Amino acid sequence: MYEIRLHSRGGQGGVTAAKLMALASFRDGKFATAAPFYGAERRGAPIVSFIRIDDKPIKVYSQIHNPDLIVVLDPSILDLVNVFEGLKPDGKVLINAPDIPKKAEGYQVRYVDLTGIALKTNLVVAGSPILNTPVIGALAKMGLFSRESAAAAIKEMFSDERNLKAALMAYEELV
Amino acid sequence: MEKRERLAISRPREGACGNTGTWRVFRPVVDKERCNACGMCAMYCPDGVINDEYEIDLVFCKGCGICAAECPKKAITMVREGNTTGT
Amino acid sequence: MLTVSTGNNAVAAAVRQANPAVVAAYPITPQTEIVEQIANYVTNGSLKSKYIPVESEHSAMAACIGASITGVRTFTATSSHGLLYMHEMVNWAAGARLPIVMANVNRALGPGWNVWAEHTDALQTRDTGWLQVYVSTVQEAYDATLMAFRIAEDRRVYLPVMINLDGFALSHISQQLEESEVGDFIPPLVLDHAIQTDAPAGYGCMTSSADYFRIRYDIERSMRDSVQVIKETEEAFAQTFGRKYSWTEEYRCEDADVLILAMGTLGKEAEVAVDILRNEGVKAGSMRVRWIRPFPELNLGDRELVVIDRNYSFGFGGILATSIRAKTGKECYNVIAGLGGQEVTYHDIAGFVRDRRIGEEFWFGVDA
Amino acid sequence: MTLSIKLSLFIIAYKRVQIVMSGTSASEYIWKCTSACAGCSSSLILRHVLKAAGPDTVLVVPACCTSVLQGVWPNTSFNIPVYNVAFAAAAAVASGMAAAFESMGRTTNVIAYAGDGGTVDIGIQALSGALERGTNFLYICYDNEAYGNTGMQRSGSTPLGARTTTTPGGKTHVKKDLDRIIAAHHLPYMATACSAYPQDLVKKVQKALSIKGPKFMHILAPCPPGWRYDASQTIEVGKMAVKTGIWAMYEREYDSLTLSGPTKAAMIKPAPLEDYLKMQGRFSSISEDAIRVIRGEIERNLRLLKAEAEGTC
Repeated sequence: MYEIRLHSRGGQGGVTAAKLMALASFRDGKFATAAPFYGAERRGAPIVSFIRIDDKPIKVYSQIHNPDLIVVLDPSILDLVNVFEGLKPDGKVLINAPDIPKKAEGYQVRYVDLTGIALKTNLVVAGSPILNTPVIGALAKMGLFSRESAAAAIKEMFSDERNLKAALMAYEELV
Repeated sequence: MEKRERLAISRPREGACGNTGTWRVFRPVVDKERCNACGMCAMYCPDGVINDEYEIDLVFCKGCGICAAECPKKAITMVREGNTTGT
Repeated sequence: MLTVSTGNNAVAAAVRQANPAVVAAYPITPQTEIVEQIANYVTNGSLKSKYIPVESEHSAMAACIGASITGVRTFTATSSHGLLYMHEMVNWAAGARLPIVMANVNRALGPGWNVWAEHTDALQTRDTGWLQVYVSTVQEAYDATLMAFRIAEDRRVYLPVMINLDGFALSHISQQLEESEVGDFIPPLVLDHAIQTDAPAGYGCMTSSADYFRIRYDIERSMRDSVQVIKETEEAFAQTFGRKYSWTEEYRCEDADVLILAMGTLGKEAEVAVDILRNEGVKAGSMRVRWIRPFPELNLGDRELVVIDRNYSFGFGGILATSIRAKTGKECYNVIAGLGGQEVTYHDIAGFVRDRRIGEEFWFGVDA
Repeated sequence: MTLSIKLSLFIIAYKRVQIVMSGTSASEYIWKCTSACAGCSSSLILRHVLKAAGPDTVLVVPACCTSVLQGVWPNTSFNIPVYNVAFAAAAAVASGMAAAFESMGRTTNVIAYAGDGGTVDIGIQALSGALERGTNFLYICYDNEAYGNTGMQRSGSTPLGARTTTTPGGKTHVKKDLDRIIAAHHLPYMATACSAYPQDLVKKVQKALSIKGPKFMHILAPCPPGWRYDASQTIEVGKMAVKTGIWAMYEREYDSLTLSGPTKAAMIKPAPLEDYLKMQGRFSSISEDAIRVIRGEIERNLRLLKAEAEGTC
């Protein structure tokens, strides 16, 4: 079982990103569970979601304490929360950032400027850049699921073509 | 499947609440001579015990006396039950 | 159709298949997604129900009662305080023998405010004459909702059915879902005692003590008859859709020395604990209790029992443990865990089994 | 006035009765007899409501006198489908029924028939919701100004100064202005009526049922044991309530108000309030201050209604 913890702020699309990850994994023929952790948080507050991917049905509903992968949709959260807590020794990190943030040094970090991609592709809703579809592209590049399944998941959930375009850009630009 | 008493469904029946005429202390007595068939008594009877011929069904009449009070001709008088003289 | 869905949306999708004539519901966290999704279906025309956006849960159940007695299919959904606010009408629905189907997203009760999973809300209505099933996956939420209509509307039952899913832990997570064309799996509703203007009758008039007693007894007879109906329905469901369900979901129970009994998602997570324990040489098994009303015949043998209750009856004990004790005469180790969404992992559950003290009660995270 | 003129007036009145009733079935939907108290005005009201509504009607009755006076299972004196429900639930149950009938394409009348306790107190939330949602039903509140079924406890509808078992010294608060609360929902139709004027009542029920959407009627229902007067005076007490203006009768179609004849007359020459209060034992210990307040309430209410009727407010 592969376990992912996703950090974002309320309103950034973290919950949808988690659902897209589950859907893309499912399109790969795997089993997946995406479980947003709902607190009393409102828009802007740091939130986490848990995603589990496995070859057999998933029976676990509790939170993920020792993730294989940590996804950070908003680099400013690094200053608020120890996002690396419990990360497995060989665990990986994906951060939405134009460069490796200082706090992430020493980990196996991949990064891509998802915010910049969202702005470039005009993927902005109500003033907020949308990160949930671009991040799927980056995760596909990391091999979490196939590129085709990622595209299929995005198409199933969104009709606006900018989403797929942004995801492809993230796929290409992942460092 | 056998018939079961699933829930309390009541069917309409005259006298469902018993012969409420037994509640009466005073009985309405109609003076046919005075009655001009205006229909007020039947209209005002809460229990609908006065028919189109302005006959009062004493099996059910509770003896409230509304008919006597509302009769414009004063054709109905309330008489103590047990008093058979009608006066 | 294979897709990914939340628990809430799976319930709504099943309701769309069942196509009730009337849905009356009031939003409450964490159930809200169900009524939102149904409202969407009605607005986009994919569900032909009359959707009544009532002003309270009491009215939600009352409106379902008013609709149901005319002989049409009805559905509502609620949670926690909403369920307790409608408690009076919950009783009424069963007493009136109406096959209303309701999803309850299990949630804790205030104070303090807590929106996370706990079973005490639904278990407080366990004596009302409703059938109650507790599910543990998104697929099961969907399947149980479909089956609920067929079971409730069966002439041998004519009692309402409540599907319970854990708040957030199941209601808001996304898992794969196979949506099925329901076809004739749910036959058209024929309610023998539907109200008719050409055959006037008074429903629920004053009833003498002796008559009332007989009529109440019929609820119990139907509850007992529902055992067979549930069995038949689950068998028919397996034949039609290929997915099997029964009273309990048993995992590695055959040769087990110790059984974990739990409901909802904790009951599923217990299976992972069983694997861990088995690796340690402990012959553990998991028996997830699905139906709590009617209460199942449990095949417990002489095995030790660890009963996890995500609920509590103050002054007495965990409700599942209490029920098992009363039903089987067997003692157990009663763990109270997960109230108000308390985090309980499969490691914790394995720990409960390792540290079991049969005959005792243990409050996880509170007791030493 | 000579006797012959009087007679001809009565004949006109009689003919009017016949004309009104000819529009309805002559059938009685309440069979002899209910177990209502002798002289019960609620029974009288319901008798005429059902005659006006006809057989394709379902009655929804919450806990109130009407839920117990139908009879004991397996018999009922009501020859119309009646769904008895819990106290707070009438309007919501009616909502569900109306939706179900609509889904079946049926035009069956759904009438909720509830007392004042079930309307102005415990049932007002469900009622407000049902009205706001545009439910196609008629809600009738028969108002005997207390919880009559359980032995006369105060309700929000009990008038100031009236003795009940829970206001043994007389009620210290004025009657809740239910009708203006209802009016704030801007219904297609609402009306007030009184059991002492059955023809007026029947016309209003018929009109209400001819309109689609939420309709409301508030009907004053004098109660002999509760109000403490002789059962034979039920009609006279009701008439006096209207004549003094303490009970005003009108219809409001959307926001257009029409005063009913007897209330128009009361506005011109009201009967003394004391004449109404003196008829009833429940007011036997009412204070002069309370009477002054009630008089003020009546004047205010009639002034507002008059202005509304004349379109000057």
